[in-house]
Amino acid sequence: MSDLEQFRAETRAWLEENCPPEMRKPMRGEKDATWGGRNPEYAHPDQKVWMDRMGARGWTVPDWPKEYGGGGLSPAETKILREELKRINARNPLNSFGISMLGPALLKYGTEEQKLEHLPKIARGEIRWCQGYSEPNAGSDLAGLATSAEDAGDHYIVNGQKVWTSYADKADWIFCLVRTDKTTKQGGISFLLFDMASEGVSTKPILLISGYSPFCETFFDNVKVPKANRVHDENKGWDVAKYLLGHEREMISGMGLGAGTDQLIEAARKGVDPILRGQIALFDVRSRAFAAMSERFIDELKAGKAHPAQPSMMKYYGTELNKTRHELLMAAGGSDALEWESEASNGGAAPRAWLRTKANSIEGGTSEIQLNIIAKRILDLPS
Amino acid sequence: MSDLEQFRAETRAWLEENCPPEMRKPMRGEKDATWGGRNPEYAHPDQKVWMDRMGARGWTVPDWPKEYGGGGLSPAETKILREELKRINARNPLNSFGISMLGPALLKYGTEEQKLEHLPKIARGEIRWCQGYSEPNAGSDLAGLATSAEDAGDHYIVNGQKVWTSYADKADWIFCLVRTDKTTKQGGISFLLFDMASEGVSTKPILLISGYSPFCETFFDNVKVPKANRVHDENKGWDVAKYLLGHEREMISGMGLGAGTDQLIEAARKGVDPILRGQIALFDVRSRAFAAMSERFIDELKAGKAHPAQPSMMKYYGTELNKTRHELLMAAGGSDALEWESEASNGGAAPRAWLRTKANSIEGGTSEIQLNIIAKRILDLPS
Amino acid sequence: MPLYLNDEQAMLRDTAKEFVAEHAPVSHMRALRDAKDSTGFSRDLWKQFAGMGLTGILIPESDGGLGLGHVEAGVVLEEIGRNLSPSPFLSTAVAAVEALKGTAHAARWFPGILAGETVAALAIDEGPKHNGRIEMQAERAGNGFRLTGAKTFVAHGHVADLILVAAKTGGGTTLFAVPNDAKGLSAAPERLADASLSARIRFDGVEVDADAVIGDVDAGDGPLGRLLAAGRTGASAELLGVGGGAADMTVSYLKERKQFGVLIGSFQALQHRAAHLYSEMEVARGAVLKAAQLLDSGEDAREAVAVAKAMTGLATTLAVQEGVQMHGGIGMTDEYDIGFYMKRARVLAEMFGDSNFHADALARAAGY
Amino acid sequence: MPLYLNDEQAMLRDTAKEFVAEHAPVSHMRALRDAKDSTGFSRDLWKQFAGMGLTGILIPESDGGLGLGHVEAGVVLEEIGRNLSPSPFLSTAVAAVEALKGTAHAARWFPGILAGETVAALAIDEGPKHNGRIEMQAERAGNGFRLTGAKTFVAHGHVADLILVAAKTGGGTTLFAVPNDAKGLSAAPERLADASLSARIRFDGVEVDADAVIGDVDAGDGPLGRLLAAGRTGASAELLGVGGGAADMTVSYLKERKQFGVLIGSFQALQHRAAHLYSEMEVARGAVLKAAQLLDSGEDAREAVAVAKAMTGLATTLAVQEGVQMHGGIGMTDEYDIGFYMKRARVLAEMFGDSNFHADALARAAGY
Repeated sequence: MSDLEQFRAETRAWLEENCPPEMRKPMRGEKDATWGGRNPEYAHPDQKVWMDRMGARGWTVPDWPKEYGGGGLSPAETKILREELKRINARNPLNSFGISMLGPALLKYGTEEQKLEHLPKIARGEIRWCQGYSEPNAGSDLAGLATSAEDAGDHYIVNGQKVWTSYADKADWIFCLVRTDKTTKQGGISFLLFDMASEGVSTKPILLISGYSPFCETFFDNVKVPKANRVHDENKGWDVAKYLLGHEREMISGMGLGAGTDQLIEAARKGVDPILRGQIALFDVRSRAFAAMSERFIDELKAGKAHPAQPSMMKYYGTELNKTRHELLMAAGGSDALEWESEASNGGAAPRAWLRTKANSIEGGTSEIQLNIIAKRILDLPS
Repeated sequence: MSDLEQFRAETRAWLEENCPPEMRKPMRGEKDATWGGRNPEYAHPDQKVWMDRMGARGWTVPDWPKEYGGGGLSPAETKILREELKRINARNPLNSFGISMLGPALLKYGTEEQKLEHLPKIARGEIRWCQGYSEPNAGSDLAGLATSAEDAGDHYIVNGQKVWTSYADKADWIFCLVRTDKTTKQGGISFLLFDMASEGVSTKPILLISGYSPFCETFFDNVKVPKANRVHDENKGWDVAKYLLGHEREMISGMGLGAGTDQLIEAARKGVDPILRGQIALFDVRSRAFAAMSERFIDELKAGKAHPAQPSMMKYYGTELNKTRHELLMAAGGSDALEWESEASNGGAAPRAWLRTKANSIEGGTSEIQLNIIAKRILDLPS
Repeated sequence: MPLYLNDEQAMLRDTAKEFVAEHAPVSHMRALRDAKDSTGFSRDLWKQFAGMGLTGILIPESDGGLGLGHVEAGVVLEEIGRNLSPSPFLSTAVAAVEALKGTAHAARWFPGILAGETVAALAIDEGPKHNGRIEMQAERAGNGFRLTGAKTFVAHGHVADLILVAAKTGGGTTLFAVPNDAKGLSAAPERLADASLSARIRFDGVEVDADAVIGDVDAGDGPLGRLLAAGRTGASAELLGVGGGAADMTVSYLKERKQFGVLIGSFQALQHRAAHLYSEMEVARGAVLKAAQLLDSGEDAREAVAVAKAMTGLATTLAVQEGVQMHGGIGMTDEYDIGFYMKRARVLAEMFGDSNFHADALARAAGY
Repeated sequence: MPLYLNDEQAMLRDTAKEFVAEHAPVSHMRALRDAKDSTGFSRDLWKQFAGMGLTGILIPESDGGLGLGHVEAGVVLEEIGRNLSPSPFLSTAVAAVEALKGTAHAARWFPGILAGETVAALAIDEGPKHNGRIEMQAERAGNGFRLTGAKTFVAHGHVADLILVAAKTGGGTTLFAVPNDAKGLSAAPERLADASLSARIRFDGVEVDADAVIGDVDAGDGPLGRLLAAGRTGASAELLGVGGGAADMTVSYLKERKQFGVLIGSFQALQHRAAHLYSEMEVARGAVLKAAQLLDSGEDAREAVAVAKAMTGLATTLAVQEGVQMHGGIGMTDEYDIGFYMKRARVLAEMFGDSNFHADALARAAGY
């Protein structure tokens, strides 16, 4: 047996023993997601068991180095782990902007102290992070941000307002873009980390059309942030932000592979009108082709062969696909899927999830922005 | 019986007697179209019978005044005539750019002499017209045209080249945009009529992807054109052209109502895969809705209620619909519809017609141009 | 008859536009929702509709109504759609009136409808998808019938005074008019995504007299067909208003929102999408007017009605999708109205059969 | 195995790219067409393919071939697609070889294929749509079988040395290898829209020996399944090349064509459409590579193959439509190449089942 075959066998055995049965059932809604943090919420106690077991092994972040709380796995091993997790339909043990966004940026730009301080806590789900990028009136135009960080010796004084901060009201720390130089646009931005419990930080949830409030407006009123909490050089925050945006797009593009397809096929099996059946079948073609493309993209990314703007394509296609999936789910569900509060509808899980997907092609850079990027950076079309 | 009811009864009786049975069968291809002219071509002798009978009655142009060869019918009567023609699936007695394009422009801008000279011959199919608008390297940008008409006293000397001249090699006369002033762009254009038999005119057909050559390159080498043949004032040709373009778009948009839908439904009845069946059904929804929209548009146009840019919408939607129709026909036809020369395929009628439709959204102003016009002139979006 | 609004119809449109925008703008719907209103619409507003004569729009003049047609009803429904006004107008003044017209029920129910006091609901669907199948049974019992079964997606079903319900009788389908207080009838209201209230109704051996039959026993396809044709055409008109409202709001936003220092409406990619959307909506408009005119003319309108419902479903779905996307983040917030349009469009698209249902029906009718 | 080309495969791609572009560019196809060539491809070119070893790409090394897989065959087919090169590579070196591999026929036919002398054709379809139905009969006769029926859409069928044909035998399907000079066999070549030649073949009691059977009698589903999987995956790769070629040509045109004084590639509406097209083609590329890798690994590749054929059909159809439209008038002329891409895409989309066929098959396999 080769090393990899042995690794697969051991992994399979470990998962068989350690993944609680409840965590092998599909999530029924956003509330079933595990986010960890100082004040964690669990819809089921097995969520914590599963997160803790995977976290202890470093398998919440299998390819991070062991010294930072990761699993230290090779790309081939990581792929096997993912395959084995998928085989048993295991839920994601830990949803985390720390893992998907901040982590990779810290690994690339962080100091050794920053890595040792933050990465293990991310890996184990002890600290929940949020992202402070967008600002009112800045929209897709990130470089226009106005939140200021004034130099006060060994620390900055941060003032301003962020918007669309995901789960800011539930997060423990924030990674945040601030302006440290007003004389240039992208050149005057720095990347700071700070505790959301700091004095002067307040949040206000934004009610969405889905009836949920995953985003906040976040206000900073003379917040004191040590300079040691700056990642990368002063005024070089844009580099970190760009790097991190790529990872965010990757993550969001994964939505195109969402478990919703299973639901859709299930609905089709129960019987849908013949035209919808055909629409689902053609959707399934695109969905499976995109899954193959995603596999290729991840493999190329790991091998350093991916075009740097490729995440824009993944983000664009994956989110548009996800929106279509939920349109089809709504059509399959008919009037049952219109119920908003009833118990039978699980509190309107279907329509709320459908409406939630409409943000996929807006958050993390709109579809239009991604298409601009593809046109300019991949196709090299003229301005 | 009201006057209109009586008109309908008489019309029905006349058509019953005068429309030859052969002319009530669907056209099998472009060759079945009747164009008239000095050297007419008929695939079937009944084409001439039908054209002559309708022409004598002025019913090739039912709403033109009688003194110009028209039928002198009211809008309500014209609508009844069209309905009765449709009821018996009568073919168009005369395809003519004279009717669809030049006629309306002459009625609005022509002198009394020009109207009396040209309109009756158009109505009876005696003179076949072509249109000289596009030039090489001008593309969608008509105002950049370079064909020059130099003032030589009582006549102009025309030099230059046109392209995409429909059936120039078969046409008797041309209506043509020429430059009479090089110092301004749109302000320096005039609208001339001249005989294609004039000395210095030559044509060269352009072979298309359909294997047909409906368009030509047309060359003018010191062609002498009497000033009496200019329509509207010198340097005011752009007004005539714009007016006429609207009519061209109307005509092309009619393609969205093409007889091809019958073929498509016929194919669906014979049996197609279940997904294609659904695609055809949804196409049919759009096609029928567009037919209703077209009826509304024509009624509004007659009542002077249509937005002047509305033909752009009709042209855009109708031509895109026609392209979709032929994609669906190709899918329904399978490998039979790929044959290009065989007798069974009627010389490749299906694939040639399919390829021909691809020009619909290019000729007479591309779909992109129409969308620009809708955005600017109807939606009033900013530049 | 030319295919555009005549002068009287255009005048009605102007009146309806002004009236609905003033008395039932989107903020009216939002307020009802925020108050968790349990009726689902404003009875005061319904009275005002009556005061304008609108509840009797399809009721013959001989019965005290305006005696107008589906074109006129559509004109009003378009404004209701544009303002997302919660109203029993479609179920009561359009579909129910059309089913009851010319039957013995007219005398009983029309006065209340004309007065803006009576509300009717349509218990047609039995499953989550509108499909024409009826399992509900009506057995002969005494002088009348005993109804057993369940219906779903009944707008206003929990507050309606009168429920029109289709059931199987021995030799066919029969349409019944059932008062809301009939014994054995229970209506459970459910809040839908668009904040409207729709009921699941159980009929547990509900006994009705013979005179509850609308038209003749076993011949319910007649009045039910009229009800569906009117309901579908009306829902199409309302969808047209929803889509038109969303499109207008979006085009306005494109003209005022700046990004990268310029108006986003100057981006050609958005211009082309807006122009395409405009075209779709115009085509839908043609289809709706055609269906309404044919219904009014008494000609066979079945196919035109199917085209109208299917096409408005397609066009309005595009309108709300483009609307939310082009608004960007703000379009996702509950505070902004565009999301309400998306929700309402979804509910109306499903009502009386979605685009696929009607496309499929057209295909069957055409023999494929 | 990572889902991208390994170093050897990338090297093969570079070689194939250079070779095909040099020896069989679009002008090669155009010249054959203009000459009304009656073979449908260049036998010299086929010899050159053999000289490069490419005709034996899937033939085991033990039989003198390169012993490579479907990923490698796909790499070659993509370049054939990109250059619209008329070639019997797909039917002969991919689908037929895959069906004959490991059977008694390998020894008889592989040497000729390796030498670039033998051409094989696939007589699979019996109606205008690929649907898997087989009416053709093979009755036992003497030492062998008598074949009766007709096949259509057989690329190279009129010049092939060897025709693979599926027929019904008593207890199932049997796949036969029939030489082109068999008595009673008549192949009528038809010129298709893309200028290729495809035959309608009649089998009027064609008698073949028992050893014409590929594999076992009544067990033709095995080799036929291999043939179809290879053919579909190969056609997908060729479609990818056609779509990629059209997309590249179009993006280049956007960078050089001026209108209203600026490059049309600077129009945002066209940029977004080009970017969307790029995305579709990339997704199709992922699907093709996945199918080929799975085939090579010996795992069940049926669904991945269906996805690849369906997705390349969708993406490439978009590529050629956008290609012609964005080229404007010049794109409609025979003189310009983009129209050839549209024609070839249509033929390949139909070959071995179109997107709807494969989507439908996926739906059936998934139980709906």
